[in-house]
Amino acid sequence: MNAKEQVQQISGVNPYKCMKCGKCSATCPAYEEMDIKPHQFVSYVQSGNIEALAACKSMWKCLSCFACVERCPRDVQPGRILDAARQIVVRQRGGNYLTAEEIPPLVDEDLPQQLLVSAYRRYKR
Amino acid sequence: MIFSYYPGCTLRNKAKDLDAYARASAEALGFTLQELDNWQCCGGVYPLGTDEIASKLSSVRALAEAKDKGQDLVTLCSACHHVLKRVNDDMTNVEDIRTRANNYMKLAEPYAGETKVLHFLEVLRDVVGFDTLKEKVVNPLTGQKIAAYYGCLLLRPGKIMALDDPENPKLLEDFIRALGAEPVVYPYRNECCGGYISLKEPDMAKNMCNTINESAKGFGAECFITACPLCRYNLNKTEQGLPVYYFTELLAEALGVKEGAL
Amino acid sequence: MQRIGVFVCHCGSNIAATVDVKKVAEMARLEPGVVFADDYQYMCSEAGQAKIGAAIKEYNLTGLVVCSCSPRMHEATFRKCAERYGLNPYMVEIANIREHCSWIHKDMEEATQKAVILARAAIAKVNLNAPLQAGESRVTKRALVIGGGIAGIQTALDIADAGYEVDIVEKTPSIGGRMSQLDKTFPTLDCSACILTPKMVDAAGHEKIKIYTYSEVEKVSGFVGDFTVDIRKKARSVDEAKCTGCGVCQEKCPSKKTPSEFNRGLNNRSAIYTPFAQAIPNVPVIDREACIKFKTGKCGVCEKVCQAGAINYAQEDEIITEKYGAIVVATGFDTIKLDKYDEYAYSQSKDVITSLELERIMNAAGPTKGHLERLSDGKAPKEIVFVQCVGSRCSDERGKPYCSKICCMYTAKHAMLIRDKYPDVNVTVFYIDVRTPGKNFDEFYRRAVEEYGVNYIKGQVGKVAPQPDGSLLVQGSDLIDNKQIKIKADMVVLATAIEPNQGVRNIATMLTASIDTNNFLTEAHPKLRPVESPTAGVFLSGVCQGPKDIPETVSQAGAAAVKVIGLLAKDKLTTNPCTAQADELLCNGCSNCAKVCPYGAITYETRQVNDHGIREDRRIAVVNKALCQGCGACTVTCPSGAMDLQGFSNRQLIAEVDAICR
Amino acid sequence: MSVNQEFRPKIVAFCCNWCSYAGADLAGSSRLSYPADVKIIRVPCSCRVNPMFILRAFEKGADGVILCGCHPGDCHYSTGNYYARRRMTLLFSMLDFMGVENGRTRVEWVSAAEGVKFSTVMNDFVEKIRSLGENVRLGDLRCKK
Repeated sequence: MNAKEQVQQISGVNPYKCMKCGKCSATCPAYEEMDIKPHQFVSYVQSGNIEALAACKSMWKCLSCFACVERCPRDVQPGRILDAARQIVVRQRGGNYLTAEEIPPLVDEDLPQQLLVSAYRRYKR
Repeated sequence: MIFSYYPGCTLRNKAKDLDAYARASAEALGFTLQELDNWQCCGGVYPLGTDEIASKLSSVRALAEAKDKGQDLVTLCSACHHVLKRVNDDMTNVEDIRTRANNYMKLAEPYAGETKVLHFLEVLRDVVGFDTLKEKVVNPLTGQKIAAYYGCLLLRPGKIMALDDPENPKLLEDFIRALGAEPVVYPYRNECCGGYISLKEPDMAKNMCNTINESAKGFGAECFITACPLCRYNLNKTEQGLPVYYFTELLAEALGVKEGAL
Repeated sequence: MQRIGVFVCHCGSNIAATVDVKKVAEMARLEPGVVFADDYQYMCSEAGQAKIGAAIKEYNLTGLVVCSCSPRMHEATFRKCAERYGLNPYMVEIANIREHCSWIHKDMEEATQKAVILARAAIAKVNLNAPLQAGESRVTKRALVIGGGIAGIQTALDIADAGYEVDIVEKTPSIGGRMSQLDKTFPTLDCSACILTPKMVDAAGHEKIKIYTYSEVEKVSGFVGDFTVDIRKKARSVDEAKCTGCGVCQEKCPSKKTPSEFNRGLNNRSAIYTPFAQAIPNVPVIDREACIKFKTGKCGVCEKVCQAGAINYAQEDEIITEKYGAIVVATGFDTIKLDKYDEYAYSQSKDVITSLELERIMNAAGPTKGHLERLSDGKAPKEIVFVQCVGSRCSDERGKPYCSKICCMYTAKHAMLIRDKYPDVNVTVFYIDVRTPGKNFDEFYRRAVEEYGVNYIKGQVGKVAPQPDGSLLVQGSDLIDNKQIKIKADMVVLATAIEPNQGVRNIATMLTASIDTNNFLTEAHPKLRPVESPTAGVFLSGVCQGPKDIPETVSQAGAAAVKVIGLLAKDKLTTNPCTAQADELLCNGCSNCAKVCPYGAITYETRQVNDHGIREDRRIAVVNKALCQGCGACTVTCPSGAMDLQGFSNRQLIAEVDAICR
Repeated sequence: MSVNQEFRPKIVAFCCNWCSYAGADLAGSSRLSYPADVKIIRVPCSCRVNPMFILRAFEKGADGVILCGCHPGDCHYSTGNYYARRRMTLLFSMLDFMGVENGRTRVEWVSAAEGVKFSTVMNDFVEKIRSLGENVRLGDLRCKK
């Protein structure tokens, strides 16, 4: 299985359903922080440019808020594509975006456990 | 009436009040939250990958236990609710996930989505009823202008969560009205607070919470209510932001059971 | 024993590229009854038909099998051909080796094998065919048009001008339809009312046209040439003959709180009302849900002020039964509900409106008297954002999968008109694609951009957020600049998807006309028979068949009229001879068949039969050939096997089954 | 999976002239493929299909029989498909009792506009029959080669 098929399989998304309307990018609250924009996730998969997708910063900026998933008129779910790319990265050795040593200084008194759990799930294998 | 109850990790620690007020209010309203015997953390986020099974198993365990008891499963935290409802949807509708999860679990009887997952707010709306709730209020919060903050996880994806209209929800507003206060409707009530991003990108989350705060203030709100400890944490980081309460705290207060709940 | 000729068509390369046509002919030759088999490039061509004719003569053929495209395409062609060369037309069977074979299979061997089997089944059937004679039925020379919008009006006028009687049934109190709600029309910016009103007046004054407004079709029976239709004329509570249309009743009516349907709920109307000033007929109706007299028994103001004494509270619904030879569906469209698209804040802000609502706002007779203003505070907007494809081109269940076709053009029109009349207003259009195929359409859109300075941005809007100061923050993407942009607008206009009118499904069911998953009526052939329904005698006009603009609607309306005229011009129609027939020796008169017949075509009579030398009187089923439509329900219900369907007999179908399973 | 890919079932599809046959035509003109194992017999209405035809097909060695008609309420003859539905419900349960699995028989509603559905239904049905394998019940041994 090549990387493109792998992304399609993990995400369960058919990128060819996209009609390139850009509603995902219009709706994304993390848009400004992203280097590759939500509507581009789809075209990167279409063209098989998974390497670039797997190297993007966007995957660490996505909030998993599902705004793009909810509002997409074609049910393409760009958020799922990005998550699949993230999976490919964190499943590789050394692909983690968060290490245990990094955490203590980031924690404050009020920090809910839920935050650590979620961040671990998203950033780490 | 007894419901199975899944508190989740945060409600056992930093958000003990969210939990305690809910239980006290439930008793006052005539139903009981019975904590599951063996629950484990849901993982905080729903694993989107279609090939991820292991990370869904803790949810399946909870769902199956509720099924054995023949009870609906109630949650309070938006994240737990989101994960449990989506995993339950997978177990109902996605054959591949159902088969593989059941192969791992080796339950006496395979689980196929039989349990009904309810948010505490759904119980208030659909089981108790907001009219009944209104009657049971002893300290109406008259005059308070409250902004409901839904966040993203409670409502989306609308098709699966099926809690309310994901773009123009009414559930918390009706709840606020039932407590005698005035709901403030503002457009960012269903936009993300930043979620877990605040760990490594605190500025991003601050920006988002600023927008939410400004919008709610602009429409005249005096405070926020929310169901999610993480939303509350993030919103609280806003400088000169509105105070943020768990919805259960105001509920307990209105029902007159706040004292001694903690 | 039949003498069958088999003709295998190449259809150019459509069939021959995937099916070995020579092999099919060769294999067919081995089948019982076949005395001749050949292939040819285009069997339906004149040369192909001549080939068939020559073979009929030379080989003395008694039956034909044509292996070609779908019988729905050319069965009639080959039947006529057979008849021309002296063969009964019903001795022809088609093996569909194109749509059902060559077009869907890729492997030549597999496709050829299947074509051979399909040919074999058709040969087996023809072996059992018997010559049939088509009967005749009469044609009622009157047409019914359902829907009184521009489509219905145009169809009715064209039919009436050819000299035939036409009735229009319109659900609302006036004819005029959607077009009467429009302000200007693209691409010439004609005033909609100016070009529609004369047609409405023509229709009303035409001696051959009868208009039933505030009426609905309730029941349809019969078939092509001879439909019987029940029309429910809803109680108007106003006597049409007496009313002078002075309008005093509407002025004096104390109940004025009902949202005006005509103005899309942007303002209110009285309980007794005509939808708009140029309504035809200019006779009001009383909305009984809103009327104080009907709700409480007190009031009666309209009756008191009516000089003509036209008010009649006791009026009741009336059922009119009429016969028609042809029926035209022209039920039109509505915009979809936007409750599932609240990211655009339609239900949260009065200043987020649909394009059809904007038409009413721009119209001099509309709720704002034609002044462009915000409905929330009456202020003049300075920044307007248009959002395209709201609910169109959506593959999720929120919207419609099709392109609504008219939005690109009307948005260009709106943008241009606003910039023309209010040059200080900024207009931005968010679009996914601008689709302007049509005469002078793209030029029109370009004028909006080049001459009127309308700002077109490629990208969709993600959220409209109402702000505390009453403005609307529009968050969209600009795909060309790769930016997320935010525009503080005063008004947002949504190009809302259109859908067939409510109730069209019900009408389609009554007419047994087929309808697609989006509730558009299906045409008999998407290219060659676009204005006919597959149900004989039922025709389609306007948006009920698919999204279209006014010029297209008018063209289609004319085309539907021509088809109706062609039908009504005939004195007799040939009927389908494939009707049911009872074998009097097997029939035991049990009456089961009559119970399932949807046409009441079966009756019973006592007849003397000769059963192997024993003469006796028996009760026997008799099928009325003029009424029977040949569905075959009776044949299966018959316990003794006496009832059979000509052209699709038990033996023929079993022979086909056997040939396929062999 | 133990599906025998070599096995090519014999499948008879009865299609009503007004909806399903036209749907099959649309599948064809849209080039939506389905296996060649399916052979269509045109009938005026689904109610024309006598249970005898289906028994006959199985007797002659068919591995699956599918009946397609207009959607309920959309029958060209108003009510024909309702009769078909009732008759087939009865027949299929009887066939099941006789050992012809329910998967081998099916009723589907396909309109003239549903080329995609026709193709999907046929692909799905053929796959089902392939997984069930050859039909051994009801077959008349004399019909076997």
